[in-house]
Amino acid sequence: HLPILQWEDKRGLAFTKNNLSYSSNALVIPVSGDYYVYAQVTFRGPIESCSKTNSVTEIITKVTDSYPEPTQLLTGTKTLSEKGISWFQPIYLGAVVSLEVGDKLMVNVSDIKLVDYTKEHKTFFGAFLL
Amino acid sequence: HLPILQWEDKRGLAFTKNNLSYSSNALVIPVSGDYYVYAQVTFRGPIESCSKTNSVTEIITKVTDSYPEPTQLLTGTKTLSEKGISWFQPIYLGAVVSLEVGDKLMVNVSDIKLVDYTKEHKTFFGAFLL
Amino acid sequence: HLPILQWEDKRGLAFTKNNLSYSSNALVIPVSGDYYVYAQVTFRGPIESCSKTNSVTEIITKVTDSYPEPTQLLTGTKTLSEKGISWFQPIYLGAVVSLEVGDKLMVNVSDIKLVDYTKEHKTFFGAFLL
Amino acid sequence: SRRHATRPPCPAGMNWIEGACRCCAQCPAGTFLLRPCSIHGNDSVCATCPAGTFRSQPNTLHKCQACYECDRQAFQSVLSNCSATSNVACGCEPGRFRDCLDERCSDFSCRQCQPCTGRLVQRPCSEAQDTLCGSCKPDFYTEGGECRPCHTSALETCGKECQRVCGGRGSGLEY
Amino acid sequence: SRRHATRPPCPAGMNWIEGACRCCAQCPAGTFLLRPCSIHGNDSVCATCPAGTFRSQPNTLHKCQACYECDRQAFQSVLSNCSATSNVACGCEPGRFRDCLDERCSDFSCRQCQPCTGRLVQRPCSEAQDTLCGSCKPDFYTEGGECRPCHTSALETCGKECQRVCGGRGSGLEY
Repeated sequence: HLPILQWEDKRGLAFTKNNLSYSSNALVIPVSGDYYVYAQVTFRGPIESCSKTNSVTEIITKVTDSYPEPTQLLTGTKTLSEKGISWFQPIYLGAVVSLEVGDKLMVNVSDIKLVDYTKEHKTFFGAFLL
Repeated sequence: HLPILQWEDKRGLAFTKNNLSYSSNALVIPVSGDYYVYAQVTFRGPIESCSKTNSVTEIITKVTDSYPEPTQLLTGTKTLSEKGISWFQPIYLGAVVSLEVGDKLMVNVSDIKLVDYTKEHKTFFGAFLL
Repeated sequence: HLPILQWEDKRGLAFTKNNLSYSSNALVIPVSGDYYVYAQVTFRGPIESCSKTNSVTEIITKVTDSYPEPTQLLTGTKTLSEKGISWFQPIYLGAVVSLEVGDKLMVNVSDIKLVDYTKEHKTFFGAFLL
Repeated sequence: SRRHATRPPCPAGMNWIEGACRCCAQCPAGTFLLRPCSIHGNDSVCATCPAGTFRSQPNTLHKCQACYECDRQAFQSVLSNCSATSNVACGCEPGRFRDCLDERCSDFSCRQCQPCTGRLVQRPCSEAQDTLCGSCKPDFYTEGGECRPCHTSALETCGKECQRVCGGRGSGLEY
Repeated sequence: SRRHATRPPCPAGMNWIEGACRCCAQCPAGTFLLRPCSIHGNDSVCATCPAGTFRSQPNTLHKCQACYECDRQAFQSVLSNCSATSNVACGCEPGRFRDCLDERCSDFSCRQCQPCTGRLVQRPCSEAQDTLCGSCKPDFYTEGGECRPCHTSALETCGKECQRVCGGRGSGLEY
């Protein structure tokens, strides 16, 4: 599977409430219902690495005890046309999904080394019950 | 007008509830109020077609019995710089709009052949009452 | 600081309600709580200006009486690879933030001359209480 | 049909008003529905679209549509101002033509018309398209895709196009 | 641990059912949980995945996953149709190979295999990769990166590769 992002859940702008908790890289759903789930990842490059990147992908995934495989909920894939020079590419995803108590939400990316983790207002992830 | 996208409203991650129904390519508003309306379309190319595409456009439109013309609610237009090689370009749109009972919401695109319809988590459309 | 965008708050699709008011370029928070804040800015160019633009930035900022400096809540930065020819680049941002009564929300951009202000459905800004 | 199942279709010029559970007269173009007709029979009240907004069709909407603006940064000019019944119409400043983003051309920038330096103008620049330049003007000759005036040409390059100018000088006779 | 604090781990083949507060049998692959088991002991009711959906593993989910579709615009072809227990599998139309977006290759377009005009095929085109062309075929010579058939070569360029063809003619002897 694709690498999973880790998140800050307390400091700065980050917070969890209404029993929506964060543990081992996932938001844990406290009560079944429809949630608006969203995430933005800012990718940036180029980075000194052998692999020549020509695309970036962000996926919001659901893991549940009711099924052995993760389910891809939302996916953003963008090809990159900036060659060689430094580039920035934000991908925002958001939609309503039906979730069950205990479901876990995670964000996967195509290449973790390309993620701009330096500022909390550039890469973020959240969900709220409707 | 621009082509209108068709949507799956029952299978997989898709669902409708609270009387928000889907019929003839449109979400039909059951009760007047403010709704957060959103849609993502993943465009991809190139496709073998005479027309040389250098931009893609996604528009969320409202049609109402109270007015003979559709109203453009949200528009995302992106020029393409990837020449010849295969490219992917997601466009996400979302905002709060005031809607009346019976209003219909649709998604128009500049070129339907460029829409990636292959996976439900790449192209999606929805709305919820605030 | 980066230039602040001005907004239409009454005409067309624009509206304010539930005491969320708009004054001197800012949305003013009437009651403390968690808000989903969002904004899309469509940038377009090139414009005949000495500065050669190779990126555009949109920032949703919070100003509060409790702190002398603005806080950056959400940021979208995109590099541009389209050279010389006319280009369009929408940036959408949205997330849940905790706000206090009296806080002010604004949208800053890297270069105001690059903002497509011509159509209300291409550039928009809003917030709603969860 | 497009109509809500339970609603009877309204006669021409009238729309169904939810609150009044009946069809009421549409507001004419240039106005919007200030107060909808009521169930007890008083009629809709329409009001003129505020400045900066318009409605080009009869309607029963609560607001008018916001006018677009012309993109001055892209050298657009106002062909006709927004009125209560029509949106603004934008064109290009003199000496520029529309470079459309796509066939709809709802978004366009205004690029400078190319000057046909040393060439005949086959079709002048217009709103819709750039100047179409033709072959070299008389007394001009082509060199590297450019049209150069004959007098500046060195005698030995005095081709056919420049006979008239260098003819008199080029054949060794002191003119 | 991954398990909810208050839930005891379920034996193999069973999942915890919130409403029933007990572990119940999983629905087999190809089906989904139509009605969960209840607290008073009646078992879960499973139903087959509706057309266009699938579940490749035993589960206690309320819905099946929607099948993907092959991208005909990108010249993909269906290797195996979606079934109740497996997603669609997409490949490339004949004469094309997968141009993967990234290592995962979950997104790919099918590009035409290159023809080795005048060259030996070192490795034929396959789903996974383009044809690998080798050196020029016998009786072909290289010129500007292209392989040209010997007979058309003017005699003076009749290099080593073409000896067999021009050798008989090229050395001044009338053949």
